[in-house]
Amino acid sequence: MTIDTTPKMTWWNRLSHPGQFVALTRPLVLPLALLTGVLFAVGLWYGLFSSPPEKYMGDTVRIMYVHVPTAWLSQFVYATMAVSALGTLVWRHPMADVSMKAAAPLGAAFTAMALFTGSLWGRPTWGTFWEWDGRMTSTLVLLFIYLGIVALWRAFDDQLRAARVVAVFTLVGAVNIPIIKFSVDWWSTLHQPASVFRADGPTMPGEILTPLFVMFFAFTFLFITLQLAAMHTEVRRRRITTLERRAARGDAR
Amino acid sequence: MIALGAHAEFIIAAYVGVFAGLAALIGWTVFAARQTKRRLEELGDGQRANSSAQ
Amino acid sequence: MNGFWSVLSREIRLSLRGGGEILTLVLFFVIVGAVVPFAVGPDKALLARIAPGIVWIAAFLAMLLGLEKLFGPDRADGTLALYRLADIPLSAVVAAKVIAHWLTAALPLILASPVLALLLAMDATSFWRTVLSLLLGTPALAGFGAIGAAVTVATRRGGLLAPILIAPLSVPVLIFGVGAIAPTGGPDQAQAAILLLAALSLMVVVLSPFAAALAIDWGED
Amino acid sequence: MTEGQVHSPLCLKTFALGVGRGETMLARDIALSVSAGHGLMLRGPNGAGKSTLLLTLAGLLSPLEGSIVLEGHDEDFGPAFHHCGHRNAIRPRLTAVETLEFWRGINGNPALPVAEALERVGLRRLARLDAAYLSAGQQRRLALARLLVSARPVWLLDEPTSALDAEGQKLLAGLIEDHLAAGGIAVIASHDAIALDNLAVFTLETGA
Repeated sequence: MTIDTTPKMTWWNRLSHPGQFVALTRPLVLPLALLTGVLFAVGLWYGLFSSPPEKYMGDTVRIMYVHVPTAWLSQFVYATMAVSALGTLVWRHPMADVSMKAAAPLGAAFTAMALFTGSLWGRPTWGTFWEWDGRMTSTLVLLFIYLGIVALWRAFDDQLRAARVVAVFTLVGAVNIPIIKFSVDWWSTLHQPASVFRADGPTMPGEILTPLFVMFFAFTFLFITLQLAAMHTEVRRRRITTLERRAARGDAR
Repeated sequence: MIALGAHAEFIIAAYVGVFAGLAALIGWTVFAARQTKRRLEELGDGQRANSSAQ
Repeated sequence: MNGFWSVLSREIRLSLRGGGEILTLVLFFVIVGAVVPFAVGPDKALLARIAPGIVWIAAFLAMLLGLEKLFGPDRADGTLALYRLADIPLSAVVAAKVIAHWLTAALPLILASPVLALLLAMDATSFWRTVLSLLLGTPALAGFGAIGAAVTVATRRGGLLAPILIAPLSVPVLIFGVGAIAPTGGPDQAQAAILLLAALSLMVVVLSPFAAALAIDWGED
Repeated sequence: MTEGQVHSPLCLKTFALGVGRGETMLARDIALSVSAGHGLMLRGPNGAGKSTLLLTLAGLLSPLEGSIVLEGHDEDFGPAFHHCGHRNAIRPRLTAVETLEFWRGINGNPALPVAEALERVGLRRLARLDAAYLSAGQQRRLALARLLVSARPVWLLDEPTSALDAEGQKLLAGLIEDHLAAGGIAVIASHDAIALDNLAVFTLETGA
């Protein structure tokens, strides 16, 4: 119940002030956006034109260049949210709230894309759009968790309060995701023995790895750019709420 | 454009779908950013948009 | 400990006097199970095969139905705020409420499960396995339910949100719960499923009161 | 615990306290000092932050700035604050006795036995009745009886007179008087006058 007067590191202090955070990170957005654009251009050129078809899968391997990065992001974004949730709960860092809130819809979008490309990859490879295999099923469950978190954010009027509650739920989800993954794997091997395609088959040749890596970084940098932009928007949105409340209360402090 | 083999439609659909999704995501982010900026200016806080609170 | 028993006995007393709430829940459970044959046809072999899944789905839905009663009325009448001022930790209050929720929302379903077993043409072995898996698995559902109810208690439209939030988390419970009954993977797999289910339940029951108490404390703040 | 047993010299102080909900500060620079045996009356127009201040004192909301100290309170004694808010925390399906016994169980520091507390607030004859059948004023009395069954040095009362009749208001004044005489502290937010002599008054302004 006393004020926290312990001195903190200055960069941490500066980052924890919303306005300072925006001022510090805004110059990063444009270079990041440019870098993302270049990476996407290079990745697409490699992925669609320069790289040869794969030996077994043929041209469908090109779906992998958009599927693997989105699938990676679907987990990376959750990790970002979980770390931010820790930031909210343990250090009460104000920007952690904002980061959590900005990441949730992005994560949901990337997870949906991973499922979409996965099923388009599955049709030529397995002959079906949807297969209840371990990976696809747990990604679907992850999508539901993301959407639940987005819904939970929207259900609160007071966003400060929402942040801590959502943080608790995000961490509960983070603890549960490995369990879900394990249980789903257990379940899918039980019901349909090894008929599915395994990605860890033959080692991939360099001409496939190059576009994969470039696209991987392109998507990751895209996420970082969007995340920063969305965080800035969220900081402004909170500022708007504060101003509107003040205006409603009729004082011009 | 190179020939995409027997499953061209799936590959095209995947790329079109993903990039439409990305475009929507970027568009939404930019739109939200513009909207909040405009609202802040309406509230007479345009210059202080970067340095909120006291 | 004194306070823990006070909360537990109050919760149970309230449910018993709740004007047939428990009966409603049990009826819901039985009716959901009994409606399935109308949808899939009265083929006994098919019904016997999917019976474990039906029983679990019915129990899952029935337990979700009772979630709103967990913290909603306490928040509405101010009891929740006073719990935070009580001489026992909030997590102990939540633990008592989780146990009471299990006793009043899960145990009656398990007691009613013979009716469903009969309707769905289950044989004796799979019936007993069903009872065992429900006994082991429903505590985890109650624990997840407490978390879902706790994170939504401060929202205005929490009613439908809690089930949406905890349904994905409950996937492992359903998988291991049904896996413990269904003969698909052979007896070894069923045995493994029972052990995993028990471990999961134990973990959820131990940890969920803390998570739920944290969510309530900070959501109300 | 008997009436005569007095808490150690107690003093509730706030330093440059700012209270509010979320980010919105309702009142700031609140410097209160209430010592044992004294009551404080909070006044102020609607929306000035009286209820929020009481919730913050109780620890149900965290202060936006400044601090709250309860000097002379032994942590081992248990929680120091009774909060009695707008909502009575009474469940219609439980009887008055059950309600009080429940609070006595979880609030610790048992003081008056349930029967005596009900006698004190004039609900003895309705003790076995479901709370659903109590009138609003009677429910309020039951909520006040909750303060009696567990001993806590500081009472924070938010509009305690609402729904109380003239006799009930007199009863409330008597309860507070006894509590103060036993060395307790009371902070009361009310628009009504409470017939007590030694009440200091603290006024909250809108938008302060």
